[in-house]
Amino acid sequence: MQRLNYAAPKTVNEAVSLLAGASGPAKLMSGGTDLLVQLRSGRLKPELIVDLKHVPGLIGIREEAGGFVIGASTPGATLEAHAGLKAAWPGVVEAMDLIGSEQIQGRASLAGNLCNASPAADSVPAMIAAGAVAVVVGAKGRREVPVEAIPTAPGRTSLAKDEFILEIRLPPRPAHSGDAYLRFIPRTEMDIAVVGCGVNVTLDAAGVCTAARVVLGAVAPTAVLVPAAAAALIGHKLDAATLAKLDAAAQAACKPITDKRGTIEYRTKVAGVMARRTAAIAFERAQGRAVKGH
Amino acid sequence: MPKVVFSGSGALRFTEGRTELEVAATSFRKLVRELDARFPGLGEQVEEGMAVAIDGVIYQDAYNAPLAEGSEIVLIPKIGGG
Amino acid sequence: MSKHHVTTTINGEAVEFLCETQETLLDVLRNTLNLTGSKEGCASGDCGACTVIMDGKMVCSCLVLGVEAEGSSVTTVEGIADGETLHPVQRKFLEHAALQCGFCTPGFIVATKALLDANPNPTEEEARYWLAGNLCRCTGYDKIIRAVMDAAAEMRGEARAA
Amino acid sequence: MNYIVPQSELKIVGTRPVRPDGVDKVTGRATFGADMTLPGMIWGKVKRSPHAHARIVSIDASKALALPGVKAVVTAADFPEIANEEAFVGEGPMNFRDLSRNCMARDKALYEGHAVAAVAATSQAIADEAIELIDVRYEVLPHVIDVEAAMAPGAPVLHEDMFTTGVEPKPAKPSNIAKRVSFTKGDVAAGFAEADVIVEGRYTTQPVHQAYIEPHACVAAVSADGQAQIYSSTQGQFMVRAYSAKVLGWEIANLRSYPMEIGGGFGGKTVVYLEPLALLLAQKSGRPVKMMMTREDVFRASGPTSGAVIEVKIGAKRDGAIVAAREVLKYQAGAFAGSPIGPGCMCGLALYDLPNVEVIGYDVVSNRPKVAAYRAPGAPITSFAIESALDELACKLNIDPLALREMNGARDGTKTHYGVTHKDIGFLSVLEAARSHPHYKAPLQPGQGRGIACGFWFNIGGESSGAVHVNEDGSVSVVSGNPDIGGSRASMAMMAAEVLGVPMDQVRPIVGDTASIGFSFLTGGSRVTFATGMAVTQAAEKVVDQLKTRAAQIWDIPVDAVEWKDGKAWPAGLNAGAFEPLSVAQIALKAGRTGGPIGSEVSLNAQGAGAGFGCHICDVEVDKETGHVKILRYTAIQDVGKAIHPAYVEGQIQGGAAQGIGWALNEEYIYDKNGKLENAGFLDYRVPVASDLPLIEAVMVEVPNPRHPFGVRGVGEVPIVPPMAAVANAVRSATGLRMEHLPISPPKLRAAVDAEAKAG
Repeated sequence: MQRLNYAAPKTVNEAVSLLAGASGPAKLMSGGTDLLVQLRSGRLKPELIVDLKHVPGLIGIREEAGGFVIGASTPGATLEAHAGLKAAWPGVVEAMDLIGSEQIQGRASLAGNLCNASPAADSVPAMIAAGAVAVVVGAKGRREVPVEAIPTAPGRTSLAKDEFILEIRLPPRPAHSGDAYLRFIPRTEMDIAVVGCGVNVTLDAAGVCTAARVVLGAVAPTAVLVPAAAAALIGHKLDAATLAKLDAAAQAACKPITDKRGTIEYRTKVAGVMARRTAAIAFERAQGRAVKGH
Repeated sequence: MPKVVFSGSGALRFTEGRTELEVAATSFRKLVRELDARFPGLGEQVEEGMAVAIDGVIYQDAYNAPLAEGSEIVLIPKIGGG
Repeated sequence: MSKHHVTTTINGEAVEFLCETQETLLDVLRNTLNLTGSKEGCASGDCGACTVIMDGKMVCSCLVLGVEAEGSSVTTVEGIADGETLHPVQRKFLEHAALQCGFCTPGFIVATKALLDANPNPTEEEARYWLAGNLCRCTGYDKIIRAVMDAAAEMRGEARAA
Repeated sequence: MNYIVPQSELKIVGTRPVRPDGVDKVTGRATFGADMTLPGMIWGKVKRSPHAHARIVSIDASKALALPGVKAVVTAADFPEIANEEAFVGEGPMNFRDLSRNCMARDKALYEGHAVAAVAATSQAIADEAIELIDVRYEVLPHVIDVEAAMAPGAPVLHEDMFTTGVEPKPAKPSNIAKRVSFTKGDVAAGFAEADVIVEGRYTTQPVHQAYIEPHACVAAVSADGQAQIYSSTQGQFMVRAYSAKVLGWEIANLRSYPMEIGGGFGGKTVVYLEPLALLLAQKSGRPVKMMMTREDVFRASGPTSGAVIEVKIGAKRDGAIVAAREVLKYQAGAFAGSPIGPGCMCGLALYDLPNVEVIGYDVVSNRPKVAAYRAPGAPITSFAIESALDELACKLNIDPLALREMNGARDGTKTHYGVTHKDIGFLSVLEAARSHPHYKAPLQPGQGRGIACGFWFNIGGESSGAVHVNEDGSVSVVSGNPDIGGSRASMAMMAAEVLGVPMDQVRPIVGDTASIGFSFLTGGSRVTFATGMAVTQAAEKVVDQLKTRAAQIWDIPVDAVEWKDGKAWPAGLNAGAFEPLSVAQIALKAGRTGGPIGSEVSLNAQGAGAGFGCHICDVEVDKETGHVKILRYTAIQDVGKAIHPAYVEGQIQGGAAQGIGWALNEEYIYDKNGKLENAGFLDYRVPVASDLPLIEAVMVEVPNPRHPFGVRGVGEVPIVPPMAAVANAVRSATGLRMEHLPISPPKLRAAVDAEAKAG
């Protein structure tokens, strides 16, 4: 019987050399909330599990140069409990918080959610909207990659065999800006997103949008940044006409599939609905009003 | 005499279209034997797959249930439950 | 590579065990340590019947590897009562008839304790969302929520709420 | 003895004590099936068919058997071939050939997940590996999933020997229609001819799983002399014994079946799946064997209840009086015959006084897991259709939906379409309670809607045993033969304590194994508090008689001069006041000298279970953009007879309502084009979570059942009958859309919104 090995490296170098030296397939583990399910179902049959949680810096949140640096394996519950992060990037924190139950929040992490590379991952559209950057380390050293460049297809990432994400960096928050994430699920909790939407906007003093990023989840093989949706917002207040254009742009960007969680038609329509509702929250927040997200 | 009512296809497929029958029987067991004599196979059908309502009260097993003059006996499918 | 030798603390007691990599903490608790109070309802993190508190965080023990327990501190349902004295959450579940079959109950007890440790004064809505990862098929959650709210009130030192 | 009349004198019945098994359940000590361990125990696992329909060409287990640690492999070849006939083993009719073939596929695999082999090995990991090493060759056959597709000419036939019963002449060709049943009353054509208004609809429901949180589990041990023990999570230890013995061809006396704590069943644990396999593996390996289903196994290979197509036509006069009803029901049975089509044909219209009725039902097999009982089997499906159609009728007639039901509702003396005349029923009391409930009058906001729907279930009695023993110190043991699935130990102890006049905590109730108590039909059909309660009550009465006799001996007075009151023997009549009263403990102390141990066991076949009726009121808010339905408020009113432990009666009502809400909104089996189940897990088989539901108000209307000493009616089935239509009717009220197809999932509701907008 093939024995499954486990290692819990204590340094980045140790982790990298374990990955580089692995003779068979190796899997990285942060919270393990996706990995263990996949192991049990037999979908994944690695020979080695590398538990990253003991690598210094992988767990924890720090403020740096006006932005935030979040250790790759930091559990969602720790993000939720960080008042500063929550105030600056409520959309990202809420998106992370939507993943699974409180029990899952005790384990699941931003990097794990990203590297699982599910098109429906909740935190990913919010991170992309936020302009988050993943700091990747590997045998060739360290590189910084926009989050949207990590997942390449369902279950696939752009990371090399010897690479892993060390931390996620969120940029400094400009004035009059705000973010939000909403998803649609059939129940109130515990489901995978049928459609997810992250919106991050900056307004001028008059409330007119000067910069925007709109990202949809679960409507394509990976989360999609929708420049046309951002263009619908930029230069406008959030009036009915702008919302209609945003809705149309979001729908136009969808390339969903029909599966057990939703149909092509349904996902497309709801993408427009989610874009409107998420943008409304982001605009409110950008104007300094605290709004409950989900 | 007690009156037997055949309401569903479970019994009606044995009774050649009869929907009611008066039977001189003083207990349910006697009635089943009488029915089987009149309509071969119905007795077994009642025993294996049917419950009975006597004057509105449902019996799953009613060998000993007494039948009164004028009792109304209805044969229905056996009932289980969750 | 032989089995992993793990040293950990469970319900306040130092514990050592051996496990294979693929054995979950739930497998170890149930099959190796005979702590069968934590239940397997799904093995995928969807039902919460295996909920334990690990280093202060509530987790599904079916989604933790046994080997990860090295050096950690784990509280299971067996560790919630103080000896013979039931925890207020346990007592309120009994008083409110907040269980029928009782299979999901250990997970709910642990999750409720974690909730009230983190938030002693939850609204009904907060309690419902916190417990959304614990499935109960018998009760419709009504009596569970009443028990949770009443336990919270008692633990805050308030009079019986409902 | 009848305890109903002096209600005010009841001291324990009707109160809410802590359940006797409660502390073990909140501390994690309660022992469920999977918690059982025996010395030397090894692990069994099942190999399951990946195909929906396939001929099994060959099974080669040699590689698995060669794997170190593998102790036994079994396939259908190890089980006796059982004739295709219904046998009667005290549990009602059961086709044991089908049961055997459902436990282990023989010749053909009939659904994805159908067991084809099982192994026992020294570790779970080795057993898993061995499963992979068993080489099964299949010839994949065309499959059919949906009920009408399975009925269509030319559909792949599952069983070459299935000829539809109930049609004349007998069909010449086999089909997937196992039987046709029908009921008629009056002249339905004439009835429709008189109608001023007719509503018609075609409704569909999807199979839903009981979704108990505890997967099936058991431990089996077999001695070399053939004596065997089976420990399992089941609704009936006697059922496990009888069914396993039959499937294995063993003698019942050689099998002792122990009921473990059961983690929910709802009807789904009224048959065997793993037990015969575990017993055979234990016999072959010589080791105790534990088997557990995974959650995926539970969805693929156990339960669910039928999905169905129901066509309804109802005609009424302008004033609301219904003059005719016609219903055609097509129920999925799964891979073997036996959907709950009988109750389906009876229950939907049983609530109403109707002059002309025709109901036709079909029991249809297809390549799905064989259905198992699920709370009021068959009734929720038919009532979804009927109660939705009645709502349509009320809309068309512009009559209050409750008034329509009040006008046509069954009362004592109403003759149902299946012939039975209702007696001692409480439907009108339930409707009255609904009308006077504040919920029914509460204002609604725009976008919100309110629906009502009603439900009926017969409830059953049946064979039960109960024993009451007075222990040496005067404490009392109560033994019943029914697994406690929702608090029945509490109600057994309460009834015994009430009769004995002793405090509840002096009575310890347990569930006996098959060698410790007389035969008892399984826990199901809402029968235990009624039937087993009757056995326990009678046993307690006999114990009271014995206690009086013993007191008479101690005092040396005639027994008819002894009275039993407040848990004590009192000298009465001429002797009144002559002696100090004797407590149970004082009498027990002298039991040896007065004739030996005091105790009684009663076995009976309880008849005359009183039918139950419910009416649910549901408020919803609909998000028309996403199709999401939020349940805002829910009230469930039910005639419960007499509530022994009201908190657990409320719990049954609330739990049933919650399951029904899940059935209404999100639960369904989803198959891919190859007949494989796509949502075999709690992630995508979406049962309600705590945040999906409001508090569910349970209103107990107590119309006592005169055929039970305390007036008990079964309560567990009725509450799952009304919710689907209550929710659908509320959605109709909120949106104007009639949702005829369950579940009312967001994509379906949004599509309906769009279709209506398009139609203008």
